[in-house]
Amino acid sequence: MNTALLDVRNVSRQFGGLKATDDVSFKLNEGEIVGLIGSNGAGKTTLVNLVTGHLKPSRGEIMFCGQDITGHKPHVLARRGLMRTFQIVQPFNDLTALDNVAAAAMFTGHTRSFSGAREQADVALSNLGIGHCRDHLPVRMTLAERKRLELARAWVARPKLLFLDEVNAGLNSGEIEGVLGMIRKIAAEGVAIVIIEHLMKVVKGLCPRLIVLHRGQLLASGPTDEIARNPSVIEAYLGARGAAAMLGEQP
Amino acid sequence: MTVQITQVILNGVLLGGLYAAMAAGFSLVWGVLNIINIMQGSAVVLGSYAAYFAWRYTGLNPLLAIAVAGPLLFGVGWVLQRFLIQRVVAAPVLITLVFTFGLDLVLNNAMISFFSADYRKIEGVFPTAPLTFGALTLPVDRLLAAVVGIGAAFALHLYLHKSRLGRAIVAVRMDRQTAELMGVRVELIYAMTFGLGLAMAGIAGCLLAAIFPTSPLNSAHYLHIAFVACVLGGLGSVLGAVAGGLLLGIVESLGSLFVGAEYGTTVAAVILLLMLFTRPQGLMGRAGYE
Amino acid sequence: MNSRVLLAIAIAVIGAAACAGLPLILAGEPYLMRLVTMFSLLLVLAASWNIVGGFTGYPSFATGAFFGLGAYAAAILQARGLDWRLALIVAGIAGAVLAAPVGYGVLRLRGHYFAVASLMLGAILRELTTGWSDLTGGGMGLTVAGAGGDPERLAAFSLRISLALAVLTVLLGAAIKWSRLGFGLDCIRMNETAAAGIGVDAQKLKTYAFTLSSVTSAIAGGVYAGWIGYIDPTDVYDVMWSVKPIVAVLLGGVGTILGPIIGAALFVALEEIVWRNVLSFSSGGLGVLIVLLLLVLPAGVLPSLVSRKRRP
Amino acid sequence: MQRRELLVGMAATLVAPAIVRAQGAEELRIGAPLPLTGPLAPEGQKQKRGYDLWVKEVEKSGGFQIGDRRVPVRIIFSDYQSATPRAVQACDQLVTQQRVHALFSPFGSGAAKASSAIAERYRVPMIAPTASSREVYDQGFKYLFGTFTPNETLTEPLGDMVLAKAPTIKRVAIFSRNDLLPLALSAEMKKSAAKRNLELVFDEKFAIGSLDFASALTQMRGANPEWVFVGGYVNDLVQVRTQMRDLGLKPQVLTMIAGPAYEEFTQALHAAAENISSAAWWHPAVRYEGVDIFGRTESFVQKFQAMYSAVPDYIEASAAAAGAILQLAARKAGSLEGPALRDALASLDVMTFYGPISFGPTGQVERLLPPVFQIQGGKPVVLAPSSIAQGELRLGIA
Repeated sequence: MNTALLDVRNVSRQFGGLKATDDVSFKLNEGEIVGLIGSNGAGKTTLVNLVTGHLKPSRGEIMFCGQDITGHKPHVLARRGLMRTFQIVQPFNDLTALDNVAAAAMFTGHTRSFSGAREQADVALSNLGIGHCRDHLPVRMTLAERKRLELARAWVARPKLLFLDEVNAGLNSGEIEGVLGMIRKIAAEGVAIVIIEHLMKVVKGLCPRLIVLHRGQLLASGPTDEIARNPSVIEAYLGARGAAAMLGEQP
Repeated sequence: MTVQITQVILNGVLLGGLYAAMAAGFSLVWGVLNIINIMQGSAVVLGSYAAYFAWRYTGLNPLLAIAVAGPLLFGVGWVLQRFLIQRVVAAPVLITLVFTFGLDLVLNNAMISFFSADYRKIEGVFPTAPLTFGALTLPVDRLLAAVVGIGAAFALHLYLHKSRLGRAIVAVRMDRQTAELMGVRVELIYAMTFGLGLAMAGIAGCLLAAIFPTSPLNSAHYLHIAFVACVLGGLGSVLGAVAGGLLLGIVESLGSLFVGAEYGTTVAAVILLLMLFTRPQGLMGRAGYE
Repeated sequence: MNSRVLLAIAIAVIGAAACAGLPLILAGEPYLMRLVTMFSLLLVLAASWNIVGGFTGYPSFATGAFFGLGAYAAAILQARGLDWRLALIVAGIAGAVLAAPVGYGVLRLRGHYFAVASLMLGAILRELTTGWSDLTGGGMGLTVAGAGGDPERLAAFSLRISLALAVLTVLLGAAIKWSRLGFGLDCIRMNETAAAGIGVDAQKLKTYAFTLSSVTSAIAGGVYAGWIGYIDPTDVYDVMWSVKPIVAVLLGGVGTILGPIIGAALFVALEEIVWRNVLSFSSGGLGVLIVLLLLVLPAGVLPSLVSRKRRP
Repeated sequence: MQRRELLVGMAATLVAPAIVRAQGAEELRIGAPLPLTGPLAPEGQKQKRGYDLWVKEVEKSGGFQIGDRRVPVRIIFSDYQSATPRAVQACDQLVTQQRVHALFSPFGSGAAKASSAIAERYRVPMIAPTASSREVYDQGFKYLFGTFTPNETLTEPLGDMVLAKAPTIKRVAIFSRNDLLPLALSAEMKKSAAKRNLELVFDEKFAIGSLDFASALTQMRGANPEWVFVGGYVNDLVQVRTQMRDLGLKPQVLTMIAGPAYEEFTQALHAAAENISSAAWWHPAVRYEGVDIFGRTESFVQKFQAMYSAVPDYIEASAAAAGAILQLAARKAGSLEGPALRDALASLDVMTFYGPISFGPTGQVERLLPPVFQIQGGKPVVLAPSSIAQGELRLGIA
């Protein structure tokens, strides 16, 4: 009896007449790193919102650690170890970096005291390489630092499953390398991670498995190499011209 | 009983026509500038005074006084927006609300100082005998005012969708940043919009002056009506405001028949709250405006 | 942490001293006594509003609704022979009983929609109070026996109790701001989506804040009813009871502990000046004051002074 | 920089208007808190017109006669913004800081009642020109005097008159604004109707600020009343009357209080105002020979018209009467001291342009008979009391 960490079953979500997510099913195991890819508007962020409770599915169900969490509120899921970062960073602007992270430690239920929360936050900041920003307000930090701040906020909550929504968007290649290093470090602690990206290049080295969305539907799911060679994926995902470029890029 | 209910619904429709005119400008300003204009009620009263004095000194029919009150209020709105409101337009809701509340205090008390709070009534303009259809009666003045009110709201709607400037206003409402990138001068659009909003208030004021006694003390009630009609109909949509106004008129009339005359407005307010809970985008609005 | 404890102790000590001393010092100055009572009640409302409007960032215009509710609850109970202390407590409970469910519903709305809904609450309560005339006296108003007996004792008593309530409300604000609840409200104010993402139960915390703020507002209404001795719906549900506390907090500094104190004092003083010097335009004068305040000092006096000091 | 200047400026203004204390030459100071802004502003302005006219007359006559001296009079106004607590605060401020010798109470029964405690505490006589409810005067206060008789004195004579003229009338409808005075009058009307075995077929209230009465009136029409009583203010009553006409609602008797007392009412309604009956505490058509500064009622009306180009109504007259009465009491007392003035007021028994004035044990005026009148030929005609009656009640409305 092997229950998956996350089991998404036939989930759909409509906005008016538009099906943003259409009958999507997939499973995740503990400690797995998976890439969730698809072009803009493929429904990646909607799917994340559905799983993390920011949106309610119109149909279908979602199981987490063997329990039905369909329609549960985001704060409940966060406390149960289902965390996410946002595509556009969402720091608390009037709190220092330390308190940004301390809030996560406190409200995900790992401590009730301020001093305890700040201690944990301190460790998290150092761990993610932004200990020097401890007393800075988010506005004084670079985008890369703020991305790491979001990671720290997620990490301090000791999640079982972490969704990273376009965590590399807007960063240069050096910064991306740094963040990817952090992600590996977090994954090494046994946290299952879903990386949402539209650049397949970024996730290829990191994720053994990919899930591809196209127009709200699950197009393919499987080992990265296989997916990368799947012509329908390449065509749907990159268009005919991109497909050629992609295939040409193969080593 | 059916005759009575039909009569009551008719009354509601006539009242609703006036409400529609009051709410249309309010809704436009809310939608485009993202400002709740607490001053709207007083602006309506200012329009009523324009109509009253025009009638008093030149005998002008209050329905024609629209030609005076509309431009006058447009000017007032344009200047207010350009020189005062523009400075807080990007501030949080709380600030803009309290700000227009302060402006309302000034305008309302200025009117009390200049015109006194006594009720003034235009009379002798419309025939007093109502139109009758069997057992149903339609007062001529209310009928005309309601028709002109809804007509003015439709004219505003057409202006917004057919004219260049109107379309620029709609563009700013939809997406300010993009409109800015496309070369729309947002500050000017704001001033235009606020001017149009107050002009609609002025027109509504003329219609009200044709029927009701005018006094600055009415302003709070007018504002309340604009609120409810606007939220019922959906924010930022002129046609929504018309629908909301008509609905509010009918609800108030039926409410005072079935629940009691003193609860007519309470029924409307409760419906508003329920509406906010269940469908905050209103009857005709789209989700996402906030 | 230490400076916070010191500040709280200072507020409590100064407040207690004022409660004990002011009624004696001002015994020969009934007018000043009245002004200080007015200031205290405004401070209660301002500090209460600050919990929702300042800490949580929800632009509530419902202060007047709960003020009126408390005034009527206390007045009706006192007229039925209940002791004034019990009447005030029940007024507070009435505030909570209404605020909790209403808050739970209304606080799902944001921005303008929340503001409008909270504004409507007062209008609805006013109409219901007016309509339910068997209980409330309707438009005829209600006379309140009050607690103090003769006017002088009533004045001293009202001053003492409103001051005490003000001190308690300010301390309540401080306690919330420096607690887990306040930390959560901070997160909600800055970014509600992100707050939910890190486990903050926004709906619950907001409802707590709204309810606590309504309890103190309602008790203030009860104190007011006993002090003035006569209430009617247009008077106690006046939208001014919602707006004045907001202006006071804006004047002093939104979301701060001392802001409501400074703001309420300045507001009462400014209002008094306008009222004395401008006869028939005094409400308009208040409007001018509001407009100027928002144009010149949008952040409030306290933050403006602090930021001045910080700058080189 | 700008900010600092503003702050300094604010601080300076705070200190500047130091408390004004009594000083210098002797004068009679009267405190008059008025609702000059806010919902009661129209009434506040009316009260002020009455006071201003009186002060002007006193100034013309060279001041107050106190014993063998002539003393100038000054009214200190204060706007209480239609808010009762402000009214109380204003009274307190006027007494303790402006050291007024007497107070004219704020508008209406509620505010008068709340502020009368101030007068009582400081032993400053207070004359209430616009408070009629008995509860205002039942507090056992010694320093409060009122120029309005209790509310039932308006409805009782109406009841007598209507039944004398039309004994067949049985069905009564009452429609009232949900507001202090209209409600109180409706309550009295209900009692007067019950006393005469009339059937109450419709009894509704309308919300303050209502713009449309058609629904309620449609219902009223269904109840087929013979006598309709409407309580409200001018703006409500004009609207109710217009919509009654639109809906073809034609009772034999239509009574409206307190609108027809105002000129605006007949101006706004023209023919539709015809035969509407009403009652008020005073009316310009009454005729009294007063010993006060205004003398005859006609002379008061003339002076008022000369100053304001308008006919005075009962609020304006009552406000002016409050001044005239205070003046008579001061002459009698020969002093400006509160207790002396109070005793003189309590024992006053004189005729004024406003009517006979003597205050009962509670301080409310006695013996004044409020006139009943009806709009006939576009003008109000007094029907009662019989001593000053100018015509008879007519039935039916247009």
